Amino acid sequence: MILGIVAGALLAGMGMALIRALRGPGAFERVLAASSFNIKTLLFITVIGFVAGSPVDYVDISIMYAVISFISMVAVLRCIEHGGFTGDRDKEP
Amino acid sequence: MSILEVVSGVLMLAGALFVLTGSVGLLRLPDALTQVHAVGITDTLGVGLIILGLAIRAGPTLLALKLLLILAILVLTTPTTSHAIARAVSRYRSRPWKDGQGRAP
Amino acid sequence: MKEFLLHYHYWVVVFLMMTGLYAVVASGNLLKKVVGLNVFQASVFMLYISLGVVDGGAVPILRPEVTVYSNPLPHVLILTAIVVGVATTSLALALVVRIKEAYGTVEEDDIHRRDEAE
Amino acid sequence: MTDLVLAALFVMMIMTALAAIRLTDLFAVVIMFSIYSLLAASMFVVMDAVDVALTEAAVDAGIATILMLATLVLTDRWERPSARLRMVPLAVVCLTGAVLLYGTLDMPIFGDASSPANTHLATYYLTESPGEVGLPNVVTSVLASYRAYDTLGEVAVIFTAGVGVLALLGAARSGRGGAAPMRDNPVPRVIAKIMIPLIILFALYVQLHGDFGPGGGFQAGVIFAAAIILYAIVFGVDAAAQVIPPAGLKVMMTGGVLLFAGTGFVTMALGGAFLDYDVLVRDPLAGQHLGIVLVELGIGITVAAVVISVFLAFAGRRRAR
Repeated sequence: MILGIVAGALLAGMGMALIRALRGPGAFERVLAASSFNIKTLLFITVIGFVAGSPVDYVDISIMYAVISFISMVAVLRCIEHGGFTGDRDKEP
Repeated sequence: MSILEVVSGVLMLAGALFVLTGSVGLLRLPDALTQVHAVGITDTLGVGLIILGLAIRAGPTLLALKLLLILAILVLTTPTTSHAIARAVSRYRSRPWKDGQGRAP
Repeated sequence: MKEFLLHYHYWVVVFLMMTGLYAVVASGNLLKKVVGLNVFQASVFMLYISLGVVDGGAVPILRPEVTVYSNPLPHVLILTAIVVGVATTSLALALVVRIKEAYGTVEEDDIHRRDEAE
Repeated sequence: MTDLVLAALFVMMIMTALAAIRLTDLFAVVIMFSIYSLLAASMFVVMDAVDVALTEAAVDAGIATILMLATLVLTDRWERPSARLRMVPLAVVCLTGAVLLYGTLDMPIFGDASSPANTHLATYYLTESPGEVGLPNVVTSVLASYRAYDTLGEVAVIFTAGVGVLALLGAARSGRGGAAPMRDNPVPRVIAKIMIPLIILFALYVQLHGDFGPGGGFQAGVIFAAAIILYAIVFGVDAAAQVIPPAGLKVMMTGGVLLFAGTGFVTMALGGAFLDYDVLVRDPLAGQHLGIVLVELGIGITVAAVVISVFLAFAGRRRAR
């Protein structure tokens, strides 16, 4: 029961972060939304594992998500810096 | 219902509430710098509470240890990401949002 | 009608596939074509995995107290396909980088125009 | 419950996919693709495919996204809206979709245990593999033992793709001044120093625990490569090339494939069939286990080396003017 409520809340959080990522408007908003989305997805997987009854198999995936989400976010930020993806089109001259 | 179950349930529900609050903030606040305020803090706290709740539910097993490992990784990485994003915004975006500029699209 | 509704996940998968296909066919940007291919690919993976689901089945890791498992065969096929997919994607991306260096653009129309001009 | 979760994930996937083809900011498109892969991975989790979810999350949401970002840095961020008529592609896509939808009408319903896909071989693997291979994770048994020949082909494809990328972009050479380190941002540097050993440890765990839980050589190789990629991003490509020299990567790339194939030749020399591990040790089950560990090690080494060298090849390149 409680697991169901928590899973639902996380799913709603995923949805809200996704909507923010879709709307943008700028690159930074999308990056922030994606990072938040990753964390909520990871938690959602863990909770789903408990609901499914064999959480041990699912927890490894969650560790993986945490690691990969960190690495891809560092890569995204490096890319913003290195590639100069700082402005947005409407603000460019 | 044992005391541990109640504690784990309360922790998880509180965590879910924090995550929801942060998500609403992410959705409603106008720009990345303000959204970091909502998401950076509540995500770490909500994640911590939910994982603690799950770990109590799992009992003293290897599973609880793995959950605490996830918690340790997230406590290290989530604030780092938020900080790096906020720093990048403050460095590269010349005009932060000011009061009265209207709401998020 | 009920029979129809039980097939809805196929419709979603087909829709996602066609979204990817549209990006491949209609977009002029080579990088976007690669993204489209990957979207297409992921939806095909989903089709396979959905075929292996068994109602009430567990993860195919044998445990004494469980009797019903999902089908492991699609998992194996798709697991290797994902890794091979990223290998081919990296090859495509390397080609995109080389095209950018040779032509100065990754837009298909411009590349054709330059080819015809020469 | 499962149906509701699946429906919610499906809706999110459709939104993400549509956004990915609609946006003209390719940077946003790549971020959308990363989210799309994570959603697909969640979908695999809900559909009981934990091994696949592990791979999808590591490979598509991690490595493919990073490679696309690297390509983006070397090309342009904005897609030019093309002036072409879009009606023809739309018609083609609609027609193909209609044909596919017609085809799905004969497909088994979701979760049907008696569908043809779930009856013949699947039941054999699930009931016979404990006696023949003796590992709890059936996916690993099928991947590395029953279908090992197929997997050898896949590893060869990955190797070939790695060689292809190196031929196109050139192996990364140190001292050529690739992407510089993140000098001005101390926090990620410190955290990366803590995280990298943890990630490598986790990669080893996934590699060796793949017999009993989700994991195996493919996933472990990608995670190991991700740790090195993190090092390269934070401390610079040149520093990463010093940690793992490109010549060593080439040896690893070939060594993994050779270890896989060599295991097969050893089993042949011992009188068995190619990649039939029963003959490796006196006890067939122990032989199977030894063979699977060796083969998974070969997969892991090749995948890690290919992914690292592909990333270094991309990151060592400069933007064309």
